[in-house]
Amino acid sequence: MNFAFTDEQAMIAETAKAFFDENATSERTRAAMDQDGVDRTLWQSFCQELGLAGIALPEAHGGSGLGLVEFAILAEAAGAQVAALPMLGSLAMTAHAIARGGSNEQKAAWLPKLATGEAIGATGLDGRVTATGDRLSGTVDFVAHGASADVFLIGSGTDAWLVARDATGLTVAACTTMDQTRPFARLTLADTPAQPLGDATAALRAAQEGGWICVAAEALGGAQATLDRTVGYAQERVQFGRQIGSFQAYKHRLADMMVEIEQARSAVYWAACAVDEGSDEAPVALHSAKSFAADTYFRCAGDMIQLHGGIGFTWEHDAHLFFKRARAIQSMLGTSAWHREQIARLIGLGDAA
Amino acid sequence: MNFAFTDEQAMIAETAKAFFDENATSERTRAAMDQDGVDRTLWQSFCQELGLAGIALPEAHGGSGLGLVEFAILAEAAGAQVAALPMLGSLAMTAHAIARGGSNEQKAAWLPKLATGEAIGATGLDGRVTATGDRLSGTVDFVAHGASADVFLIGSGTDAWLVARDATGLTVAACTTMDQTRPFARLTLADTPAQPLGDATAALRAAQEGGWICVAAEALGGAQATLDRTVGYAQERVQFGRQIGSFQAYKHRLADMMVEIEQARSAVYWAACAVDEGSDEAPVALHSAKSFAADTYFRCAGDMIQLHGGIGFTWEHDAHLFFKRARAIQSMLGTSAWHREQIARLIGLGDAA
Amino acid sequence: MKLGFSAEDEAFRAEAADWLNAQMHGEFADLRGLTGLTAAAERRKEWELKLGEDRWSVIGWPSQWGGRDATLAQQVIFAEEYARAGAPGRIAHMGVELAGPTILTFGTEEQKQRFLPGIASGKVLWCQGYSEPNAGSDLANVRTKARLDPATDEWVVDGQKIWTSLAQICDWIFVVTRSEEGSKGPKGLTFLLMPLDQPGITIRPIRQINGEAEFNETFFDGARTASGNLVSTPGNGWQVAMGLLAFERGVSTLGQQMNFRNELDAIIAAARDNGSAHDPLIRQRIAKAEIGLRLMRYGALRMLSHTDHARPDGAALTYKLQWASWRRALGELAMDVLGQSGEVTDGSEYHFPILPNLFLSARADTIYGGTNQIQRNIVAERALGLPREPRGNQ
Amino acid sequence: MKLGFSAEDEAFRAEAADWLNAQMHGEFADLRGLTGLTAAAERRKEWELKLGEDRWSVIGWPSQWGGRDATLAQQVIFAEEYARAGAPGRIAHMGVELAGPTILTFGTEEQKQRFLPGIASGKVLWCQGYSEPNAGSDLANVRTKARLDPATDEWVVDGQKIWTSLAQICDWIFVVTRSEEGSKGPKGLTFLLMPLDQPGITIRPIRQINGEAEFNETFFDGARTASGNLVSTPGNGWQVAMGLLAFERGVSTLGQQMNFRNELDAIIAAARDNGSAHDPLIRQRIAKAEIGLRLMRYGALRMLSHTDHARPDGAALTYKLQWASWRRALGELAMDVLGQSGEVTDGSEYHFPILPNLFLSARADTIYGGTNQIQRNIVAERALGLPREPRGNQ
Repeated sequence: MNFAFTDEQAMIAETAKAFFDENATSERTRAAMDQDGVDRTLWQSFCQELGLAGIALPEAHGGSGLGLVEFAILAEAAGAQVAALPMLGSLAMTAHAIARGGSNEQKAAWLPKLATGEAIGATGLDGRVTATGDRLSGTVDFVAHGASADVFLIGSGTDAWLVARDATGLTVAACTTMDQTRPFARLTLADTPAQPLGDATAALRAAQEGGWICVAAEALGGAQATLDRTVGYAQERVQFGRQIGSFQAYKHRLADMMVEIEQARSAVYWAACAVDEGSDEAPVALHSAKSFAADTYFRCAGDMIQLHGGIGFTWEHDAHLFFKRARAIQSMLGTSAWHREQIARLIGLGDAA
Repeated sequence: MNFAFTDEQAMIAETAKAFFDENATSERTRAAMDQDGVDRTLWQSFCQELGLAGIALPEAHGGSGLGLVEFAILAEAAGAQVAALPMLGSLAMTAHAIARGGSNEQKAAWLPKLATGEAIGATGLDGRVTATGDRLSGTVDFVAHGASADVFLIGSGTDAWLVARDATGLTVAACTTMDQTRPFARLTLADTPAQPLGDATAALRAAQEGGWICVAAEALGGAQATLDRTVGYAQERVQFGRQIGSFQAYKHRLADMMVEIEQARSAVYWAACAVDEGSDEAPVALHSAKSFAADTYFRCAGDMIQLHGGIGFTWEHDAHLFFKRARAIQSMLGTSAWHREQIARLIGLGDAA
Repeated sequence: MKLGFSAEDEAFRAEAADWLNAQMHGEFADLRGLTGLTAAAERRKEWELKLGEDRWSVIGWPSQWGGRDATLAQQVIFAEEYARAGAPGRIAHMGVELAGPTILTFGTEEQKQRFLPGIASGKVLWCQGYSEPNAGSDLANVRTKARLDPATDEWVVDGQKIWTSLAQICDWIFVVTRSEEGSKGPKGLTFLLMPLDQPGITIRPIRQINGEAEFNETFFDGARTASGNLVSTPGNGWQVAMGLLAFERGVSTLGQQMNFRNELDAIIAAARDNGSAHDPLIRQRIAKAEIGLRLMRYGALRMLSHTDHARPDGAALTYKLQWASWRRALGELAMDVLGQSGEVTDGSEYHFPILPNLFLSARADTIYGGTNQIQRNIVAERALGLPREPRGNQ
Repeated sequence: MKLGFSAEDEAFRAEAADWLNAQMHGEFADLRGLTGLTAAAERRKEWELKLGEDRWSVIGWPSQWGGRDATLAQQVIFAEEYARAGAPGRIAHMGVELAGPTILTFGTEEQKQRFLPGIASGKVLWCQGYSEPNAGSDLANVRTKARLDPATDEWVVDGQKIWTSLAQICDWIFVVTRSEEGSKGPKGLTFLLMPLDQPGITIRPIRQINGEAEFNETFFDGARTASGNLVSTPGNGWQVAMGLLAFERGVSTLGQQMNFRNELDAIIAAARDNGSAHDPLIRQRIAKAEIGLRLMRYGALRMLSHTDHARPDGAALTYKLQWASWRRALGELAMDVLGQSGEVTDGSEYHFPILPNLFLSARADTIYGGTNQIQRNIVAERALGLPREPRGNQ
């Protein structure tokens, strides 16, 4: 029992932080926002030069064979910069699902490409699709970075398929999305060829777990960044003849942010660790992490706007990037209320009335 | 349209405030808390010398024929001192119900006595009783000031009865109650003679309306008192070499209390006025007033404890009297969540899932 | 205490409603239900002219200046009917509600004759120059300088204002300037009326987080106005500005609330549409929003029922905090009702419909016109008498 | 990063659980499930002696002083098993967790030999003299005076402490005093160990809003202690007190959390009993409480996993705020689950069962040991590096 990073984990954290701080600049992120929300140069560097994209994928398929703790470290660092990258759809969900529930062919076909960034994956788990043999028809909404993807993991009920971007009958419509760093797409499938996952249950569970951990860790990183940046502003900005950080109401709000963020930190790494260790606590931990970290991020990003005053609600300032990412994380992959309802069941409260 | 007190109403407010401030002292209230929670001397003065108990009762039966606005003014002033009086059970609910739904005999028998304080009434609307002819059997819980009452208004479903204290088969058990200024009693009825109200529907509606307005107005008065007393303390108490009221976090909390209290004030008088004028808005107004004022009071009373520091959670200090009264108001006559649920229905949201 | 309206009032209501509905289903049907303040500027200017023409623009003003001497009840009624008819948010707001009453109160007879007809007729639109980049919520920290040029008998203004709402379509601006060199705090401020269309003034829109640009930066570089456009006396600008703040708490709050009503109704409709109206958690939050909105209305009526509402009691000081926090929570509720659908919009422009736009734009409510933090200081100090926040270097 | 326990740890768990269960179903069965700290004082003293006798009292201490040199994992396990067995809250807490570690860190060899065996054996109970009526949360404002009497070589103490938990049943007290006349703030403070049973000390219980009297006022009127009972040096009391605060964030937090677990479990049981477990609003709040409690546990494990937890990083400073606010919300949840039933109690004494008592007693949590306001200052200043709150007259 030791709830601190190993030396290796600490090193990964340091590397990732340095990489995103240097490269995932506001300027580059905004350039990506005007396109499809993917900073492709950044993604290539991350996957190939840094070689960290496959960190939680099996070594046999181009990964490093580490776990969700290490993956969370990366997502936290990327989230701190609101980096415009397909980390969620491509790695946390699609690749993770294939690694855990794909056939050997599927693994061999996709994992090395996803790990190198040669291909981008995207996932939609709330598909309203019907299958006729190996062909799908229907729609899938809110597919994050869907317009940038080469392969889709589609879930519908307890079934899961892979669909290639160039499959016949597939239409991908990009949506103008509030969080421009991770725009949604709507997929329309008309008798589109699809490959069922080898073990759909394992794949879907892996996609959920990976997705929850990814956005919770992003939220943690983002929330910490809103605090750090606001503390910096509080020390610089002078109003009423004083540093604004000397006003007690301002200080207390920052302290409250920190109280929440430290809990979110415990939640994220508890959940990642519990999944990696196969602990019985994993389900409660995952629901805790997703709901708590998302709510913390939203609150902190809102506070960042408030505590920056007028400049905080301008397009020019970065506060809205955090704010919109936070909102998107809150509503995707199950709302906070839904996750808490799952916990209510898990701890024996029975059904809701 | 004029949402300000008339001169007469302002005069009543002034009189009531002066009366309760002078007479409903902490010392006398604490003496009553050690007994049955009724300061009988105070009640006699209020009913007879001041002659205000019948303010909202019909002139034909010893009242002044005014309305709930005037009654709310009294309840607000009494609430500001957490006065140990049966204003809720005896006047707001029992007398009001008899005045609106009683037969002429019932009115003549009870209203003059209730208005003079010669008799005390108490009400229990959640009775679990069954009627056989004019006899009741069962139990009624949480009857405020029940152990001090001479007559009971008992509601069960859509039926309502009056039961005299000395009726055969009636047992009244006083309960040790968190709010000692308004202890509960449990009534047990065994084939106990009871008089059905002439118009049970009107009586029950009147009891509810009167009860909601009474506790909402008490809550308003109580909340304002917690603010006033805490502001006073903030100006006197010195810590870290400064008046504690000069600390911004402290100031802001007091400001937030005031924001809530001013809304509660609008709510209470809107509701009282809407009932008096027979407005269509009355139901939404009543549910708003009860839930908002109760929540405001609880929050403010909790803040009073917090902002007084250590002394605030001692028995010796009055903060807990407000706090416990606030809690009791929150849970009686429908919780805040229940009242909001009624509003959800009233504004067209249909049924809850 | 009486909430109902008299028969006379109800007759006024019928008259107002008839006129408004005729416009909103006739000549100005294209403006019905329009939200925000930036769309269809030219048509809205025509609407302001129409209001002026039929004497519905400034009904609370004296009839001498184009008003109707409307009672409080009538003003309440007009605000309600205006919104009920779906009439659009008024781009003449700053003139009608702020500049006009300020001139009525503090202006000379000459200024009244010069400026009030333009406001009442809808021909001249005004905006407000208060905030500055380094003053933020702190009006006493204004640095924009004004000096009287004896050669031309004009005030010359240099500096920068920010958050000047709608400056891009307005004709005149009222500005608070510092006219005494070296003065600090509320002393040495001067209140000037200035034409916007002149070489010394440059307006740059500020894009907000919702993608819209209602606000502007306004730069003054040797901008000029005649000496007769000084309100009150040099150095007395703080008093004028404070008086003007009181007008902000007038009947216009009811108009604002009617917009809130539309937003809440849109949420209720969305919740019924997508079934979230049955979710007990959503029901609680909608009920809370409903309660909050009603209490805002009755709070405003209380405020207005006290005759001297230009010198507000403490309760009036709580209003900004109340509505700003309410609307911010409403925006979050809107998004939770909409779910992920609220995060996408049709077309390729970054422009969101009423509810997501509410969510984003509401983040400004708790900041502009004095942040919630400043408002809490004001309530604590002025209404509750607590010690003032110490300034640093003064 | 690893959350699971080793096989060796699990063996330790079995040993501890066996011993605890044997006690709680044998000799000390009457103490099983006891809540609060004031009931059954004499029996609890016997329980402390038993813990000492079987060397389970101070397992984290060096074996030389009666401990077991237990690893962090073992201490975590013991805290869990202690609560799981229903063993009662420890009245020796202040000695075991605070006085002992302070003496181990700052004490002389002589003091260790004099005091540690009494603590480890459960024979000597300690309480804490920090707060004063006019110091409140502000330790630097201590006014209780100490002076060395050369005639007897004793420290003589005059003044008053407040909120001295359990003083009525304790043997010794550690007090922070002001020993340099005219000194202010953290300078000139001196940390003394004093026997309670002496003519110069009077203890008066303070009744709290829940009707209980866990806390006391303690009056010092020429109270005396030998000069050898000074910890560290005269004037160095602030440093000792700050070091001691760090011990409060040690493994004992896990024991405290196990009590929270019992309270939350009681709420869950009540909600299942009365059907409110099916209410979606209650479910959300119980789930939030559950999340909060688990995050407290993992927060504590993070804190403890960093080797030098006596010098905590910023995160450790957030813990008091976290648990105090959590428990206050838990109390409100408890009452909402119970409904009006929670407001009445059996018998004629003003004494409430676990959940209503939680509701009332939790109001003290956000106050004693530094109010939430003070805690936020600490987090903002020490963890985030924001400017210090100015003092008035210093």
